[in-house]
Amino acid sequence: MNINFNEAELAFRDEVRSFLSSELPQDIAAKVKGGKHLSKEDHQRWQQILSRKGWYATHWPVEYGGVEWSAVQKHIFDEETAAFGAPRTIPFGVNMVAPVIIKFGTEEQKQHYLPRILSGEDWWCQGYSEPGAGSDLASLKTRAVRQGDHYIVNGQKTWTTLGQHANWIFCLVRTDTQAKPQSGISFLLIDMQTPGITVRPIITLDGEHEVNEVFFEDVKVPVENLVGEENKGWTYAKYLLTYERTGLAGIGASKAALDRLKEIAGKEVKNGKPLLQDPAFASRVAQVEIDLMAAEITNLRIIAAVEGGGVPGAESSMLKVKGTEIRQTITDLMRRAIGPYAQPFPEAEMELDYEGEYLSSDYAAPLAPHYFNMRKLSIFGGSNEIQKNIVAKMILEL
Amino acid sequence: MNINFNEAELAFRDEVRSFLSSELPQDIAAKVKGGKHLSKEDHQRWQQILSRKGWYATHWPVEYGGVEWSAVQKHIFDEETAAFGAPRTIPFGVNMVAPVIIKFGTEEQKQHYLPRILSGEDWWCQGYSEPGAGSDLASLKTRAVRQGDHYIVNGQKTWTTLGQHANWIFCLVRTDTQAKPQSGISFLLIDMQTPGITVRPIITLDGEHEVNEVFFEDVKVPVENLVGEENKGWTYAKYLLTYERTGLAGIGASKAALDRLKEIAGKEVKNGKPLLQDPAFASRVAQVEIDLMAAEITNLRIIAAVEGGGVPGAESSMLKVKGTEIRQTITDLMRRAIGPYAQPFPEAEMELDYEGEYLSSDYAAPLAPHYFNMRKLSIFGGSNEIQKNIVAKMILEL
Amino acid sequence: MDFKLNEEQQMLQETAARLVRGEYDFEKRERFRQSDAGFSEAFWQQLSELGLTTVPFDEAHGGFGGGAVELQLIMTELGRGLCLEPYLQSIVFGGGLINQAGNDEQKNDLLPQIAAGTLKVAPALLEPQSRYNLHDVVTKAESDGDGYRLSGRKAVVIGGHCADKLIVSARTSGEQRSHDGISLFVIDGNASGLQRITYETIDGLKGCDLILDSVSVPASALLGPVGQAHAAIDYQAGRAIAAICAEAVGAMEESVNLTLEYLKARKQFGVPIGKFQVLQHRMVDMASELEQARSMAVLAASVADAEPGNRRDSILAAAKNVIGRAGQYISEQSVQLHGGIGMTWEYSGAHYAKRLVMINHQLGDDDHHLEAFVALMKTS
Amino acid sequence: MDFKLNEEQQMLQETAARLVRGEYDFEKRERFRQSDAGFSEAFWQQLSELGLTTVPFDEAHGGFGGGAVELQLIMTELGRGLCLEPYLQSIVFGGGLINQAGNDEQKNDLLPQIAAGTLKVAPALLEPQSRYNLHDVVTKAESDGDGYRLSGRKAVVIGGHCADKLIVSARTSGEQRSHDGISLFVIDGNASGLQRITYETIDGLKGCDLILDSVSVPASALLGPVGQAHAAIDYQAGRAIAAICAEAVGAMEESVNLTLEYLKARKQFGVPIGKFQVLQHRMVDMASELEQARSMAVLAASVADAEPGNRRDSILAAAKNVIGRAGQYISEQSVQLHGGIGMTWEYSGAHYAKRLVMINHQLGDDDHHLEAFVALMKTS
Repeated sequence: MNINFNEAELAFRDEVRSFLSSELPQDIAAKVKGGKHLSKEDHQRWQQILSRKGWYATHWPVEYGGVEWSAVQKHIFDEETAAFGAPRTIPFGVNMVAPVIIKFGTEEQKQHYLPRILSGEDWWCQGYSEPGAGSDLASLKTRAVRQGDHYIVNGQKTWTTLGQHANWIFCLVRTDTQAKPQSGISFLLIDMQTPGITVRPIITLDGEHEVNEVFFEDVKVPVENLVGEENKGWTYAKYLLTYERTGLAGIGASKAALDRLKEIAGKEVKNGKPLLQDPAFASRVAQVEIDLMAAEITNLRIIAAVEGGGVPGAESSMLKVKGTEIRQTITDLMRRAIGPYAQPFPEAEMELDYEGEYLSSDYAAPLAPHYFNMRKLSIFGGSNEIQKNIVAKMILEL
Repeated sequence: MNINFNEAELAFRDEVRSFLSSELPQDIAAKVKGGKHLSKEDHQRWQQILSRKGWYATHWPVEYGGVEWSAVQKHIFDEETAAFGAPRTIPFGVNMVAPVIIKFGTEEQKQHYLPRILSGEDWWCQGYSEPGAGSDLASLKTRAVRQGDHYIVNGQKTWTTLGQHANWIFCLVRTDTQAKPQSGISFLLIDMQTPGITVRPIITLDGEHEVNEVFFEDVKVPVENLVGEENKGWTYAKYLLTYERTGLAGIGASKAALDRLKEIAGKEVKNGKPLLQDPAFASRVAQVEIDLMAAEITNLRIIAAVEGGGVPGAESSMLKVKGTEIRQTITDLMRRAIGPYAQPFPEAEMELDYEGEYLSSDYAAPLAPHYFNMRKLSIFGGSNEIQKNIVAKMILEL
Repeated sequence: MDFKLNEEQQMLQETAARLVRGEYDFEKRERFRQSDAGFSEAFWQQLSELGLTTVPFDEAHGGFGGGAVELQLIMTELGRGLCLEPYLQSIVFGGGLINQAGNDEQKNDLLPQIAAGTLKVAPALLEPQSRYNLHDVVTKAESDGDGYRLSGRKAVVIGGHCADKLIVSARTSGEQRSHDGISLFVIDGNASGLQRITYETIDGLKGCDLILDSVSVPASALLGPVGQAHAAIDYQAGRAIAAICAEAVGAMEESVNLTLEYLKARKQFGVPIGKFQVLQHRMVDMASELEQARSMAVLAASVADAEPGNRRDSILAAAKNVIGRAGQYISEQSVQLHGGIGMTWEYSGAHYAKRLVMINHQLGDDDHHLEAFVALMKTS
Repeated sequence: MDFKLNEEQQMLQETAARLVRGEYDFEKRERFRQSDAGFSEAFWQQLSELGLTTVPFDEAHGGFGGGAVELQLIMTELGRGLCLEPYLQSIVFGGGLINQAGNDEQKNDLLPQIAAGTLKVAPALLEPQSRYNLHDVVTKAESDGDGYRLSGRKAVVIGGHCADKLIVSARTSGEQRSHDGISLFVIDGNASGLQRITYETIDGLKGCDLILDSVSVPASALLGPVGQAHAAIDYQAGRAIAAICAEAVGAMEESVNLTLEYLKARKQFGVPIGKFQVLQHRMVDMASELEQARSMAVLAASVADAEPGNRRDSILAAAKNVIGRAGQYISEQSVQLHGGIGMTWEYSGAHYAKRLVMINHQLGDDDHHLEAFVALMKTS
């Protein structure tokens, strides 16, 4: 047992670090660290840098343009990109639809879609949730009716993250209304330019436009856009659910956020001294740092188990809950750190190109909105209550 | 609106205080405050003092020897007795079986039992819980079969508090096995001296003998010991459940315990200074003091509502949860306060007549056992989970 | 001991409740918020016409002669409506400062106008470095002939954007965090050298930072004895704390109700989600925190007008601590129990969630007040 | 990065596990507890026969040459069995002090006996006023001819009741809480002037306070350089912390398992109580705290033998903080989920509950270690 990185792992970390030092655009890193808005172009610019290096599709087999990294290497890559302030990878194309296509798609689908994901030509979004089906996906209602060579799709999807940037959407649709709820669902790839699709922004409580509603009205989708077999979509969705589980806890992001918190609390002043020297505030920071330390080791233990051939199971659910609680605590402390200045909402300061004077400091403006935004962590991607249900059932067998 | 006590209430408080100053035996108060063992005789001595004053049966109608106090007066009495270190009233006779007898009993039963409760001649205990029926009383199994002028009782009761001192027990027994679970239950008064009854101590994790198992083997109980109608016991038990609800939160006891905590933390030393001046410990004490302050006002609001003719409903359940959490937090802090000395378990120091040297201080020995003992607060009398079920159903209508 | 309202109080509560119910639904609030003023002048006028703006003032100053309990009733209704008007700043806190510290001339001049709603004032007491500490003051007021010249910056003046006059604390002597040497000045909103940096707040209010660049004021602008303003600031901050606690309770009640309704209406896995025990117990915990908050709002109101001293200070600190924690808990859980919908701008519940957290950033958060409570606690 | 045990470690773990499983059920533990020694001499001998007592010592001293990971494996199994033997005190902490601070003669004399289990030692470092602060020492050691004379009181010496020798810290110079001036002495249990006040602990262990009334010891009793013992005490306390963390994890695993089994077996309202969602989630929270604790026990073991310094100190403080909190949470919830039965002496679960809380009172509780972590945290 040696829980430190071995030499090969350390060498890989150095390689990642030197790549990030030289290739990660400074302007993008500054925005990420400052919690500022990222444009579609920022994301694409960084994606193309990664693609050129061959480090974009870290979860794909090599034959399709992926890299053969161990779980530990993936972990190191995630940690370091977070620490350097790289934009998070938007997962819908590269980490969600692609694995499904690779596993269940036709050769034509692979040939067509995968290169376009690698190149950044396609921006994918996810069409799972519906107004009446959040955690309970089995009750979804969007219908796809076969008519000759097409499906005719009608219905509505919601919480579609960054759907405003997307030109493709992968959807779970109901193709059999007679079957049991989970059996009549299919997995469909839909071009967002198809007539009948409308994207409507959802503005969240922090004033952000990050999620959308997507409406389908008699949308014609070629049958060749079906992935795998009709009515087997639930199986593919479940595959994806286990597939995307490592990294759910966001340990790397939390570590970066904790550093930021300490930086801020070192600059903020209380009674003439840095807030970070206030015993009560320092204790709260220390407690979350300790909890994060433990969660990081738990994450490494899960990764090591995957490395050893295991499949990350419901342990990830447990860690997802803990990880999101930690992240939310950090955002709570950041908001608290700036005291009365948590109230002002100078939206301009959050923009890409803000060059004016800052109301109080260059870091204050995004902190309260960010705190509210991060409430989503315990809701989306399977709420923490659902995660606990999973653990109770799968691990504890209750 | 004036949330302070009015003049009459203040005068009553003074009367109570002066009574307690002169009549509460000092040796008993010292034991209560020090968390030492109380003997049966201690309880009885204090009860008789109260009885002589006419202040024992505070929940009874005057005609049976009670006093006509308002809800506020009862509250003041509870607060003051707790503050002075009077033993808590053992409720099973005076506050549990007596109200049922008064409400549903025959004239003979009233004439026979009530005076004996007032005088202290009878010590009652409660026979509700069974090994298979804790929170789920409806599933109780102790059987009473009518044979001529008697019931023959067979079965087992458990968690019988201070049953070792009792000469009478009131029981819920099943008299109809065919009926729906709640409909076949009767309310029976049983003389503990009857052949066939065995009391077996249950030692709790703190080493205390406070609760017992009571076994019934062909115990003959005269039919005149039935209260009210056969198979209506569930109704009477429910009546009692609403009846005994004020004071469940133990605010007065928590206030006394908080004073004690501050006294102890003022004496304990950390790095050469009183522990109570340690910012972290002081904050924890302050937080529970604040929560207690709020709970006290909530209690007063409920009392005022009762005063105004309302019935304390599920609000008491909510306050019971909060009140027990507060009390448990206080006992946690007391245990923490004494640091490494929480470990030694010098049982002799907890005895009535200990006159030896104390290992560390005269207050340390009972604190850890007390902490463990107080875990019962969130379990007995309807676990906190059950209380929340009640609130969800009764108030929130979920 | 009596928690009941008298007839007058009941009428006052009903008046406020009816007005808010009638004039302040969520869509209207969004319109008010987006207006230049950031609130409804018409609603402000109705508050005035119904006499609600006169409540805390003496009859001599055109007031109703009410106390903290009356303010509590009004603030709770304003909280329930998430109202945007600067009632707390102008009527409670600003008016209170003038009433306590002002001389007869100032009171006779200003209070009737404030009570009538025709003059709005806002206290400008915080500074960029002060956090919630009201005696951490570096803004300077230097004697200048008959008057004073003020320079410095005041931070996060909620309602300051629309105030006709600002009540500014400035140091006339003493060290940065000394209680002594702080003075109050009533400054015209359009005084020369005074700049307002106006902004919205995340919870939809408006406010500003004030930059004072050698702002000259006459001696008559001084409110109360020179260098001795701390007592009035501290006392009136206490009244404002009691009032904002009541506002928070109104917002919490609405937030709890919205969440409860949602649990009953929203179905998942074929049943209302309120059938899931974990969500039921969470809802019970929210209701329980609300009860604690209610109790502390009542207690705070009962001491807000009392003699200054340890007991009043302790209770007000305790109240704001409980309200801060309860507000954040209810806010977070209301969002969590709603799921995604609870995070959308177009859903009113999200705005209650934001207001409840932001109330913790006004007049001191729960950490600040826990520390204050500890400082007042007998520790030996 | 590799969390797997090597073959030797697996065998060690299996040996310890098999021994505890075979020799230590709850009824036996109760018998051992009630014996005079308060533990099983026979079991102690088996630990020795199987070489488990030799694990941390060098081969030169009759040891196995194992490190913190090996100790972790053994301590976890001892924790799982709620074992009462003074392994932590004699083998880990006491032996460690001698190994680090002792001269060759002392090591050659004492370590082989300790490793063989034939000599038991116990560190006596705390004092009535010290709480968990190991450098708060007022017990005095004064030069007395060739040797020293010790007077004072050492507090809560777990395992001290049966120790053949006690390793006592005493002040040879310096102020009460100075790091400098603390010396260690190896004192015979039957030294004249040494009195042991023996007691059981609430969780079933035994220990004593030591009263030293002019206890004379020769110069050879001094362990390490005079006045410089703090470093060794601090370092070895760290090793003991890593070991007790592992013990706690064993006890937590058992406590969680017992509770889970109970939830599946116990029926109420006609169904196993484990079907109630609130109890399911509580159980998940317990399992989750256990995972955090496991992780920190692993991390603590990985640094326990490392160079002294900030990183080691921080991690060990963090580990004990997590274990303290997780232990209390699991203890309290296991009692709560069991209901009444969880509070009875005759149920083994109650004793796990007590041990878990009391581990927080050994070697510093979570508050103590949070403070220690803060002190080590870069705050500017």
